Amino acid sequence: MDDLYRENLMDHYRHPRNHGTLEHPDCEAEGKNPLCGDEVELDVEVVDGRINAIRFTGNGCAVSQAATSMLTDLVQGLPVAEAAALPSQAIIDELGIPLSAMRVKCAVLGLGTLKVALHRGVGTPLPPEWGADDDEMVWG
Amino acid sequence: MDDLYRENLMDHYRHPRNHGTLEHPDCEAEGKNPLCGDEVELDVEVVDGRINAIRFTGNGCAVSQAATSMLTDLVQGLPVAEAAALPSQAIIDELGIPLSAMRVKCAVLGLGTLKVALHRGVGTPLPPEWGADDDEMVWG
Amino acid sequence: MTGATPQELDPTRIRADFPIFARQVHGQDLVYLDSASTSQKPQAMLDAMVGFYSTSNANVHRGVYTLGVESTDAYEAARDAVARLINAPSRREVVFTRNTTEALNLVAKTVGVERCGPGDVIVSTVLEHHANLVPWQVLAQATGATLRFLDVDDEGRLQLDELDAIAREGNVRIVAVTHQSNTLGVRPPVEELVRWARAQGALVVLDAAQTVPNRPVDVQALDVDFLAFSGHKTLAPTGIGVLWGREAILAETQPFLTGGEMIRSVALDRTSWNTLPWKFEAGTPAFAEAVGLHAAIDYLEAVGLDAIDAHEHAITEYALGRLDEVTGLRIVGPPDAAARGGVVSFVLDDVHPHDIAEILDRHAVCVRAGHHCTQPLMQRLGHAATVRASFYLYTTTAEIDRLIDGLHDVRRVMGV
Amino acid sequence: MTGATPQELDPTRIRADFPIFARQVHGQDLVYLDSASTSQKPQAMLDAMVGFYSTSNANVHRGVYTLGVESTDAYEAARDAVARLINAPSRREVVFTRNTTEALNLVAKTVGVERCGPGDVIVSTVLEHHANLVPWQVLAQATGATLRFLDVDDEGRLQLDELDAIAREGNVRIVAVTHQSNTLGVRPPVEELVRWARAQGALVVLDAAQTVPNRPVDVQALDVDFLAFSGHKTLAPTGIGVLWGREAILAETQPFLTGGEMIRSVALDRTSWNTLPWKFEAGTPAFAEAVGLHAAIDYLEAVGLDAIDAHEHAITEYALGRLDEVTGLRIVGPPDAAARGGVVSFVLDDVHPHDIAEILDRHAVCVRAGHHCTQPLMQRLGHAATVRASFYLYTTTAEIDRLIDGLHDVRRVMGV
Ligand SMILES: Cc1ncc(COP(=O)(O)O)c(C=O)c1O
Ligand SMILES: Cc1ncc(COP(=O)(O)O)c(C=O)c1O
Repeated sequence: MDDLYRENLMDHYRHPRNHGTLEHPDCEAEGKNPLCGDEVELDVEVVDGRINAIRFTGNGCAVSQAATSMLTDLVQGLPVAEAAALPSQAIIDELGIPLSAMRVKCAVLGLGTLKVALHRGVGTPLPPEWGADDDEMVWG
Repeated sequence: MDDLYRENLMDHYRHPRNHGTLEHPDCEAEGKNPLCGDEVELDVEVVDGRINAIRFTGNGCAVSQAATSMLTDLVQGLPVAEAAALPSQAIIDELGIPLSAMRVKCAVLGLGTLKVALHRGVGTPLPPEWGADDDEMVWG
Repeated sequence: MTGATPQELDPTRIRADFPIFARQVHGQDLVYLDSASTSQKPQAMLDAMVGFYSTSNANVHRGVYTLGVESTDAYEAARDAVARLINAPSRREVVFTRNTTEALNLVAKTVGVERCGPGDVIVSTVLEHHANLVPWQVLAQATGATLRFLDVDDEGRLQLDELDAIAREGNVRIVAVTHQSNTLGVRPPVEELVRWARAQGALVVLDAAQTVPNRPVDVQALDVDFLAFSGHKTLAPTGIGVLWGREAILAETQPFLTGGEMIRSVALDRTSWNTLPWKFEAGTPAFAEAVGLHAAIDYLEAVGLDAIDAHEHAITEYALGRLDEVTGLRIVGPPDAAARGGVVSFVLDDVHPHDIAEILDRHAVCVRAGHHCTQPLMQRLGHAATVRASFYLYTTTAEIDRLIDGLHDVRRVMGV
Repeated sequence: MTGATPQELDPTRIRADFPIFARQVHGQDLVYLDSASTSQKPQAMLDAMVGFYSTSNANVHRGVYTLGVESTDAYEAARDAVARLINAPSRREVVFTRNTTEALNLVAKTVGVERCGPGDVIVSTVLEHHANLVPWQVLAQATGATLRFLDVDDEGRLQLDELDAIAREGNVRIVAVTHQSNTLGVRPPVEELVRWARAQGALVVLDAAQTVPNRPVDVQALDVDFLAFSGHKTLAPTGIGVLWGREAILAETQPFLTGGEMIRSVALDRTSWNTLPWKFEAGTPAFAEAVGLHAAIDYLEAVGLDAIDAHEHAITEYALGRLDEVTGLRIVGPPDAAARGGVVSFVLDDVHPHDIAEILDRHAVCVRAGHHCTQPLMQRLGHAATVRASFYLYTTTAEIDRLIDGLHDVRRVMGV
């Protein structure tokens, strides 16, 4: 049991960091995994090319919500280019639990949403594997 | 080997009875099994409700041709109603060799063709399993 | 089929026939509660398939030689077994497909396309698995027919009060309905729908993927026109399914896929079709899977489909009772065991179904979490996802107990 | 794939891996010369499938639980193995179907319907198996496109001299050709055809049912757009086949069958599709058969496809030499082993092929007799039927000798 839902993960799930919305976000996006119903919404404020503030709301499994919470901690203050280039593995490492292919989709939902938000808001590149042509995104 | 191509069968195959055509047949039909290419053509002359003369030509495997030859012997002089009602088993018995489902089709090609010929020429009933709506018949 | 009083089945003895139950997951005995998704396989079925491959394997309908004859006989005997199982009037009405999905697509893309057009109405329900929903959407779009869905109440019971209004919208051509919801286990009132469809002159397509595996299904008593099911849910291999359809309809319908086996004769400019059922089976069929399906049917019939039905009913009643003990757990679908098969969907406070399923897996308990390929139903009931436990002839009360223990642990881990 | 010099394979050792060769027919050891129709199965493949069913069986792409993850991984690993086998640029281009026939129908009924219309031309050849012929007839009829067939010479060699005339008839959209004739063993000049098709802007559909089993096939080197083959001819189970197609084309093509697995999201009025390759895989796939196919590919690669090709070439040469000894026997197709695979068709005086096959069966020799699902080719060559012997990695010269002995007995029995 212990390696599945570690304290750190459960802590982020129960007490999500940076939860909420921003009044005037520079970047925003929704991510949704219709297969399991996980959802996140991200607002990002960019100042001097860096992520000045980031907020999220969402609902879904512990993995998706905790991962998004950890992500917001991780990218706070980062240059947007660096945040947009963050690899999935960074989040998976952060979660620190074994994940099946199916759960990886939950884990990276927030990251994908961030990449889409930055792409739309400040034009960072969006690698094709994150390519979303509508609001109904499926990562993977 | 012996039970497969008995002497009787090979004799009918090599020396088919009633081979040829009739000048003025009352009934005629072609039968063809496109799967293996067996073909027979039957001409029948009916006098007083009986099969007065019957001739066939054809080509194909020994089973199909010998069976047709045997059939012509069998129905010679028979009332048409009786010939039209002849069961497949009569031919299979006549051949006297074990037949797989696939070879049964070869064995009864001539019989089916006779049923179609009599049906067309003198209106005997054609059971649905022999139903042929064009000249390209498949028995079975 | 068994006689009047179904012999009670002993799931513990049955389990011994299924090699997978020797499997351990995370050091514990496997608890498999996902049979609505796919069934496990008895050794006898595996042996039949391997035995076939090891002694008689040859392509069917082609070889004059002994192996080819044996393999054709084995394949066609499987068709006879299916015809018997569902009481089909004729073996010519039994078409082998890959699965239920292909069977339903076959109907939509042949009979459906031939019979539907603008002004026509296709009726389905919000209960349906995507397999009995999306093909009708595509058909409606392709032909200009109208597609209407019957609604359910909040517990998933099908509502028939819109039928009259639907009948006024046009010529009802096709009514496509499930025999049992794979998500909720509810069984819609098929007889009433069939009566109504008959009055409209409509064809009835019954998705029996969830019922052929576990109770006697009789196409003549049901009086439907098409019925589909999957081998893999009936103890049989993947890769084989069945479409049963009325001979009179299939006979006058153009083929679906074309190629070898389904032809009578081919010329460069003209091709004629084989007779039923082969007209609808293009190319080398899944003949070894048919042998497996035959062995699976033999197994089911030896146990008795009435007995399986009774067992599932008893297990479901037990499960509903025990699930009731779990604080915060809500059954999705009808709360009673009466109108349902061996499928129970539930949610637990606001713990996400994926978390529940993942934590249960650590207890070696296999359940499904998600929309179960019924997104419109989930939307109608207001759930993004549920947890689903489903039962079969090998399910024991001890497994249900393991599920309940697991659910208590879910509550502990998730702190609810 | 093996390196530069193919290791010679030892068919006698290989036979030990195939349980069916323990089989006796009419009291004699089995001589199986019908691998072009379907292949026999190695124990390792059967073990892989049974092992899967006995330990990891669960539906794919759905379960959060361990079994579901294992089964999804196994299914998707099979896709990777196929992609490697045919050197596909991406696993997203590998679609599992039931067989070659379904794969070719899928192309005709999606890409074909979308791209063909009046004024367009579809090109095929008289060499084709019905599976690569009838779907194009149906497509031409449905779309108003013109269907043209390239002719062969009297030995079955494809003639390209009409290509210019065909190009003047309209926009050539699709060129559908076999990689090797299943009846004659001839290999048409695919490279030349591909070059011509490229110049026309046409798509090339390659029927590789007869070549993927027995030699290295590289979709990138071939530069075709679609390629189809069947598992059952490649040591794998029935019920599974492969369509490979260029991602750029598949991505912009509407799906074929619809239902579960192939959707992204479903609402009552609107459905969106999954990404490649799943968009083209509706319903529960033949996942256990995929596991079998993976094991079969492993087996083929361990032996080496170059070695298999070399072995088939040697056996074919030996067979052609020995068949030459039989009085009255005529090879149908090219008389030399150079331009062909391990398939030999022949006729014997005027003994009907069915009689030959049936008498050979009494010697436990399995050969096919008939039109081999190539009726237009048979008609073109002036034969109602031929006898066909076909070879594979387990074929020995001793088996060829048994064939020849059998043929002498045919002559005796039939008195020719
Ligand atoms: C060249 C060729 N194409 C297509 C097919 C059809 O394959 P299947 O029956 O597995 O669909 C075959 C096999 O019979 C073949 O040899
Ligand atoms: C009610 C119902 N219909 C259709 C299907 C689709 O079956 P398959 O995936 O075998 O085609 C399923 C199974 O998932 C089902 O439960």
